Amino acid sequence: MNNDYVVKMENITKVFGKVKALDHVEFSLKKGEVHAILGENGAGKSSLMNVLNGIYMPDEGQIEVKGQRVSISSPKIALDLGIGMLPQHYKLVDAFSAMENVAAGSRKTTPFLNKKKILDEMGKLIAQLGMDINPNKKVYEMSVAEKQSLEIFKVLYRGADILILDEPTAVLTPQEIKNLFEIVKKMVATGCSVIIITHKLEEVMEISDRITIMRKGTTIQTVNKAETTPQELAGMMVGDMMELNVPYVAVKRGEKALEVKDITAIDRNKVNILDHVSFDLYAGEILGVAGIAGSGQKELCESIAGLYHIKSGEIIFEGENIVGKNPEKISQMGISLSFVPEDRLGMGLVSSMDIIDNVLLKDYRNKKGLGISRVVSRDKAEALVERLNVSTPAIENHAVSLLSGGNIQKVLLGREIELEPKLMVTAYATRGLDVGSSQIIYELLNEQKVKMKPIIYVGEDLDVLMSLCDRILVICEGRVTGIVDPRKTTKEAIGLMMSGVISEGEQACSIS
Amino acid sequence: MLHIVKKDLPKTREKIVVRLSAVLAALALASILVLVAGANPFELYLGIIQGCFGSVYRFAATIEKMVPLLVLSLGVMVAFKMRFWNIGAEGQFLMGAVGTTLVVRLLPDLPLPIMLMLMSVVSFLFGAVWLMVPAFLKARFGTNETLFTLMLNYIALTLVTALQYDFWKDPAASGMPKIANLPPNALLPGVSGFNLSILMAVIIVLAMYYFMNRSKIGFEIAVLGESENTARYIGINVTKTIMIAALVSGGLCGVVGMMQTTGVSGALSTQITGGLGFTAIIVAWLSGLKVPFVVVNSFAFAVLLQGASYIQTAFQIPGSVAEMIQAIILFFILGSEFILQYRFVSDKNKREVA
Amino acid sequence: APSGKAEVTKVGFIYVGPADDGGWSQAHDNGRAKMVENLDGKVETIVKENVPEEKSAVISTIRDMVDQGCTIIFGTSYGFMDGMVEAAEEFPDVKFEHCSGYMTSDNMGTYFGKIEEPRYLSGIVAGLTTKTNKIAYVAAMPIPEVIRGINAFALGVKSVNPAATVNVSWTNTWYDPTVEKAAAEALIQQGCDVTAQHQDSTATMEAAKEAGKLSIGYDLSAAQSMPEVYMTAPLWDFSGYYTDSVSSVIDGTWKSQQYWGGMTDGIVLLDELTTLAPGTAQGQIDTAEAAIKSGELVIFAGELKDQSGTVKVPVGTTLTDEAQLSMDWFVDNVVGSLK
Amino acid sequence: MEFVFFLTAAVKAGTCLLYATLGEIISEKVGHLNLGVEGMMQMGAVVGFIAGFTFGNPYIAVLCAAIAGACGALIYGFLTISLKANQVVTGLTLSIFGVGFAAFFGKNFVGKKVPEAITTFFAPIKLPVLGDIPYVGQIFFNQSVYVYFSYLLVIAIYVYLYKTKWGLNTRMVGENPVAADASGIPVDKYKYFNIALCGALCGLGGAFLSLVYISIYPVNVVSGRGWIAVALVIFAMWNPGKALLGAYFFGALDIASFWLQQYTLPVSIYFFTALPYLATVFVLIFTSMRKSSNKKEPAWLGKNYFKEDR
Ligand SMILES: Nc1ncnc2c1ncn2[C@@H]1O[C@H](COP(=O)(O)OP(=O)(O)OP(=O)(O)O)[C@@H](O)[C@H]1O
Ligand SMILES: Nc1ncnc2c1ncn2[C@@H]1O[C@H](COP(=O)(O)OP(=O)(O)OP(=O)(O)O)[C@@H](O)[C@H]1O
Ligand SMILES: [Mg+2]
Ligand SMILES: [Mg+2]
Repeated sequence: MNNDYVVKMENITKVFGKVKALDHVEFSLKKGEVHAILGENGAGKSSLMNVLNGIYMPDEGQIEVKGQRVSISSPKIALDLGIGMLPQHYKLVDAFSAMENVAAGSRKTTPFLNKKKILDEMGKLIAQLGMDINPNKKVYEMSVAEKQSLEIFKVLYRGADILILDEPTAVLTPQEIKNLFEIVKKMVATGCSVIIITHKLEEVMEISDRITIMRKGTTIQTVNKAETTPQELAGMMVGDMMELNVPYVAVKRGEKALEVKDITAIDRNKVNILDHVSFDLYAGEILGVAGIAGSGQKELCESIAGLYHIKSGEIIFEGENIVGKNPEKISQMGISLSFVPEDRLGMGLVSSMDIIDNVLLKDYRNKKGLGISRVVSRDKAEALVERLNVSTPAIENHAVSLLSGGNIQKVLLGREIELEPKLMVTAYATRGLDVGSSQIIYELLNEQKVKMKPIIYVGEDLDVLMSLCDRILVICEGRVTGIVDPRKTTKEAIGLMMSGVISEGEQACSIS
Repeated sequence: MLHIVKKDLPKTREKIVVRLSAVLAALALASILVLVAGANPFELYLGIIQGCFGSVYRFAATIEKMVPLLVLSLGVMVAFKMRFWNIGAEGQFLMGAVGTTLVVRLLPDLPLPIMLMLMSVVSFLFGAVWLMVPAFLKARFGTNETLFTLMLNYIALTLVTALQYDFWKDPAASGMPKIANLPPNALLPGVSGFNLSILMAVIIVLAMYYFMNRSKIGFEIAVLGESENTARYIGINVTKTIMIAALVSGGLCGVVGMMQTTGVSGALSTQITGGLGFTAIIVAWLSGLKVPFVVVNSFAFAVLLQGASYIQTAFQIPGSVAEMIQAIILFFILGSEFILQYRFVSDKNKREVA
Repeated sequence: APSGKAEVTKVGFIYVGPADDGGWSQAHDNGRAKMVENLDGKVETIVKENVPEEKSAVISTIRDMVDQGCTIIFGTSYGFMDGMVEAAEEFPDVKFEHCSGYMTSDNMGTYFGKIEEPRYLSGIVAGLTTKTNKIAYVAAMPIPEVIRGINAFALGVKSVNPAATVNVSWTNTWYDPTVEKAAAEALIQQGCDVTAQHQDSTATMEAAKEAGKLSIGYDLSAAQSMPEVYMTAPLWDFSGYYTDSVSSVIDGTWKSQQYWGGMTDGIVLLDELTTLAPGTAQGQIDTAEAAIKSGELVIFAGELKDQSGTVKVPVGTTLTDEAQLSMDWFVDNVVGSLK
Repeated sequence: MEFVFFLTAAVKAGTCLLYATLGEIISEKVGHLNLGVEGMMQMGAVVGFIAGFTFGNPYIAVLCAAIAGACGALIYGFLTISLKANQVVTGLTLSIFGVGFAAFFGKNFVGKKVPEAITTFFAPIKLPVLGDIPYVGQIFFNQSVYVYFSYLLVIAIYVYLYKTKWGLNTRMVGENPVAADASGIPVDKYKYFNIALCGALCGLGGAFLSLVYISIYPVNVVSGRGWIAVALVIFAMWNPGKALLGAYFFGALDIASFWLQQYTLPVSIYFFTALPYLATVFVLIFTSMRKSSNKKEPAWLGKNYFKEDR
C-alpha cells in the first residue's frame, strides 16, 4: 500500500519561540503527482517543506519516504532520499558560475574537478529538459528567472525525484510561468513527484493533481483537483467563503497631481531602464502599472521617490520639479512609496526591530528637536495590527522578521497608509499574499482613492489591475507602450502591449 | 541526537545566572593554571579583589584603568550599532594622542582651560578623521572596514613610532627616543590617580545614553545598521549618517588619547594605548551595545586588569597568567551567549526506527 | 622566625626585560640574588619584569610596590627616569635608585658603571681579530650610554688596528632576539667578521655562529652558552653595589648620590678571554687594563675626531664627565648614523 | 651580491608570514575571519620550541607546533561555529590567550637555545640543479627544508582550493553557507576542518620563528607578525600564489631597515615599517572599487551561519 506514497508526514509539529508554525500536520505525496499546497500567509507551508527538506528539524512527528521511516536532519540527507527543494529565497553563490553552483556539494563530482565532464553532463540534462541555462554564466549576471531555472536544475542534476517548489511563480512573467509548467510536466512524465506552493488558484487548477490546504499551522484537507472549484479552495483557505472579485469604485477624478515628463534613466549596464517615460496622474485615481518583471517598474517607483538617479526629464509634483531632490525631502512633501521586493524584507522595514520601531521609522522626523519619542508610534502600531489583522504575539520586542511573509507586508503597507500621504506609490503590494489579505489591501487602496488620493499601483496580476485601476500604464523594456482604460480594452490587448506592441491610439490619451 | 533551535529572548534573571556561571566555570578552569604557576587559586582570586579595592590607591588605579576603557568602548559601540566593525579604536586613540601633542607643540603657552578645550577638540577630530576615511570608502565603494581599520591601527602606530624615534624626539632626553613631557599647563588637573577625566567620562556616558536611545541620529544609525536599503528608503542620507557615526565613534576614541596623554602618561609614546583599543571591542560587544552594560563591563575589565598587575607584584605570578585567565573568562562568556539564544531539542522520538 | 620578620626590608626591582634574558636584566637579577644572600634574612625582594619604558607604566608599578611595603626601589633602565622622578615626589619616604640616568632628588639617586672601560678592552680583542676590517656592532638606542660604549669600543679597535671600522646597526629595542639577530645577519652579510653588541640577548652571537664568525658579548659571560664564537665580553657585577645600598637603607644611612664606578670598583670588568681570542690579545689587554686602572690611560683623551673629521677633543685634553654623559657623536672609525 | 643576500634573507623573513597567511586564507575562504592568527602563531612557536627543546627531534617539534596551533583554532572554531559567537571578538580573545599562553609556558625557556639536532636539520640546504641557477638559486633554493615545504604548501593549497571538489565546497561555504547547506555540503564539518588547518599552518608559521628563524627563545617571538599575516591575506587577494610573493615582499620590508642603515634614504625608515599596511589598505580600496565580485573577500566573511535563521 505504502508504495503508492513517496512521502508521508505525520503529526509534524514545529515551534519557533512563541509561534507554533506547524501543529500536528499530516501530508502525503503520491508517486508521479503534482501536489499543490495552498494556504494563507503564515499557514506554515514553507515551514512544512523546510522540515521535509531537512532545513528545520521538527519538534515532533514522523516522516516516511518511499516506505522507509527516516529522520531528515539535513538537506544532504534529503537529497540522498531524492528530495530536492526550490527555496522561496534562492540559495546560489553569486560569485560562482552556474557550473560551479551545480557541481558544489554534488556526489557526482570527482575529487579532482573535471570541468569537461561536468559540462557534458549538464549539457545533456539541459537539452533533455529544454531549459535555458548557460553553465559559464556567473549568477550575479543572471535574471530572476535564470536563477530559478538554475535552482531547479541543481536539484534535478543531483537526481532528485521529489521536487518541492516554494512559490516559484511569484517572480515570473506569464511566459516564464508557462515554461516552468512545461518543465514540471516533463519531470512528472519521467517519474518525478512535485510539490508546488502557490497562492494563485488558477495555477493550482492548471498544474496540480491533488491539493492540500493549510491554515494556521494545520492541514485542513487534501482534495483531488477534479473534485473541487477555485471558490471552494479559497473558502477552505480562509475559513469561510470569500468574494473573489476585486471591487471597482467609481470616483470622479480631480486635479492633476503628478506629471511625469519624458524621464530617462540608465541602469548599471548602461541600458535605458526607463526610456522617455511620460504620464499624468490625477487625484482620486488608481493608475495601474503593468509589465513583465524587470521592465522598469521598480526604477519608475524609485525615481518618483528620489531613490533612483534620473538622467533626463522632469517629475512635477505640486508645481515643483522633484527630480534631484533627496528622498527625505520628497517624503516630506507627502509622497509615499511602499515597495514589496522579491525577498519581502529588503526595503521599507527593519527586520530586527519590532512593529513600533518600524512605525517610528516614518514618524520620528515629525517630532521637533534632536530626540525621538515612541508614544505616538505605539498607538499607531496597535491600530495597524488591529485593523489589518496582523498576526503577531506582540508589537514590542518581537522582531518583524519573525512574522510570516504576508504579515510583514501588511505591516509595511499599513504603515504607509496610516501616514496619510498625498501621493501613494505601491508596488507588488499583494505579492505572495493570500486571498483574504489581498482583499483587505485592495479595500484600503480604494478607501484612499475615495479620499481623493492619487495612487500608483504596480501589480503582477492583470485581472486585479483591470478591475482595481482607473487607467493602466503598460511598460515594456522601459518604454510606455500604452495607457489604457481597462474597462474599454481586453486582457489580450494589454498582454500584447506588455510584449512591446505600442498602441498609438491609447498613448495619445496620456498626453491629454 | 540533539539539535539546536533558537529560543525566546532570555529573561533578565537567566542572563545574570548564565553569565555568572560562565565566569565561575572559567575561574574553575583557570585554577588549574594557577596551580601550575605555583599559587593557591583561591588566594590569588582574593588577591585580585584586594588589588582593586584593598586601598584608596588601588581603587584609584582601578578607576584610572576603567576610564579610558569605558570611553573607548562607548566609541566602538556607536560604530558597531551601525554594523560598522570599527576595530581601529587603538589607532584612533593614538591619533587623538598625536593631535593632543600637536596642540602643545604648536601653542605651548595657552592657559590650562583653553589648552584643555583645544586639545579635546583636536584629539576628537584626529580620532574622527582616522575613522572617517575608512567610513567614507565603505560608504562609497563598500571597502571592508574591519580590515581597513585594523590596518590603520598599525599605520598610526608606525606614525607614532616615527614621531617618537625621529621627528618629535625630545632633544632634551639626550638621545633616548621619547617625546617631550607635556608642560604643566597641558596636564589634566587631579589628585593621585583621580583626575578630571573621570568627570569627562561621566558626561560622555550620559551624552551617549541619550544619543543612542533617544536621539534621531542614534535611531538612524540603528536603522542603517539593520538595513541600508530601508535607510535609503525612509530618506536617511546614508553617507551622512555613516560619516556622523564615524565622527562620534572615532572622535570618542580620539578623546581617550587626550585623556591618557594629559591625565596619565604625560607624554605621547608608542606604549600609550596598552592594547585597550582591542579590549574595548570585547567590552562593547559583551555589553550588547547598550550603554549601561558598557559601564558595568568596563569596570569589570578594569578590575581584571588592575588585579592582574597587582598579583604580578604581590604573588610574583607572571602577568601572563592573568592574561590567560582574562582570555578564558572571555571564552566562557562568549560561549555562554549560546545558551541564552539557543536551546537543545532531542530528536530521539524520530530515532527509534531507522 | 616571626620576631625577625618585623625587621625585613622590602626591596623592589623593576626590569625592562625578563629576569632571565641572558643579559642586562639578568645581570641585575644576579646582583639582586647575591644581595639577598649577603643580607641573609633581612630583605625580601619584589620583582617586576618586562616593564615598558613609559611613564605611567613605571609609576603604576612603583605604586604597586610601595603599596606592598617596599622602602627602596631600583629601576634598572634608562627609560624609567621620568616615571621614577615623579614617583619619588609622590612617595618622599621611599628611596629610589635609578640605573644609568642623570636625574636625582633627595630620595632618588643614580648608579652606573664605566662599562666603557672593559668595552675599550674588548675593542682591542675585536681589532686584533678582524680580517675584513669590518666589525659589526648591534646597538639598542642612540642614547649617550650606548654611544659612549660604541666610541670606547671603536677607540679600543683603533688602538690596535687603525684600518678597521665599527659598523653600527640600531634595533631600537633593548631586548628582542629576533630583531637583534636580523640586524646582526645584515651586518655580517655586508662583510663584517666580528660582532659586538649593546643588546640584552645572545642573538647577535647566534648570528655570528651561523655565519662562522666570532663575537664579543655583553652583560654576562657566554663562555658556556656560546663556546663556538665567544671571545670575551664587558660584564656587570651589581651585587656589591646592591648590597651596600640596601644595607645603608637598613641602617638608616642611605643618601642620594650619583654613583659611577669603574673597573677598580668591581662593578664592571672584562671577562676572561677564551681560546678563540687571538693569542696576542691577552698581553695588550693586561697592559691597557693596568693603564686604565692607574689612570695613565684615559679613554676619551685627545685628539678625537668625529665622523666628519671635526676635532671634538683636542690634543692634550680629556672629555669631561658632563660631555661624556651627553655624548652624541661617533668617533671617526665608526660607520653608521646617529638616528 | 649584497642584494642577493638581502633577498635570501627576505625569503627567510617572509616564510613565517607565508605559513600563517596560507592558513588565514583557508579560514577566510570558509567564511571565518580569524583574528587570532597572532595567538595561534604564539602557541605554535612556544609548543614547537618546548617539544624541540625536550625531544631534540625536528619532526616532533613541528608536529607539536601544528597541533598546538590547531588546538587554538579549535577553541575559536568551537565558539564561532558551534556556539555562534562573534568572530571578531573571539579572534581577538584568542590572540590575547595565545600571547598569554606563550608567555606563561615559555617563561622557563626564555633564553634557551634550539638544540643542535634541530638547527642542523633546518640549516640551509642547497638544492641540486635548482640551487645552481644564478641569483634565483641562491635566493630560493639555498634555504631550509622548512622553506621548501612552504613552496609545496602553496601549490597544494592552490590545488585544494581551485582544483578539487573539497575546495569548491569550501569556497561555497564561505560565499554562501545557506546555499552550501542546501546543496548537501556539511557546512560545519568543512568549517571545522579548514579552521583547524588554518590553526596548524599558523602554528607552523610560529614554530618557524622559534625553531629556524632565531635560535634563542625570546619573550615574544611572534611580536605582531600575526597581524601582518592578516594584512597579507588581503594584499594577496585570498590567492595562495600571490601570498607567496606578498610574504617575501613583507618579509623584505621587515628586515629592510637593517640593510639600509648604512645608506642615507630619501624617506624616513619608518615608511618601510608602515609600507605593508599602506600597501594592504591600497589593495583593499582598489579591490572594493572594482565592480565584479571576483577577487573580493568571500561574501560571508565574518558572518556566522545558523540554518534556521531567517
Ligand atoms: N525561522 C523562523 N523563526 C521564527 N519563526 C518562524 C521561522 N520560520 C517560520 N516562522 C513562523 O512560522 C509561521 C509559518 O511560517 P511559514 O513561512 O511557514 O508560512 P507560509 O505559509 O510559508 O507563509 P507565506 O505564504 O507568507 O510564505 C509564521 O508565523 C512564521 O512567522
Ligand atoms: N551585556 C551584558 N553584560 C552584563 N550583564 C548583562 C548584559 N546584558 C544583560 N545583562 C544583565 O541582564 C539584565 C537585563 O538585561 P536585558 O537586556 O534583558 O534588559 P531588558 O529588560 O531587556 O532591557 P531593554 O528593554 O533595554 O532591552 C541586566 O540587569 C544585567 O544584569
Ligand atoms: Mg512561505
Ligand atoms: Mg532587551
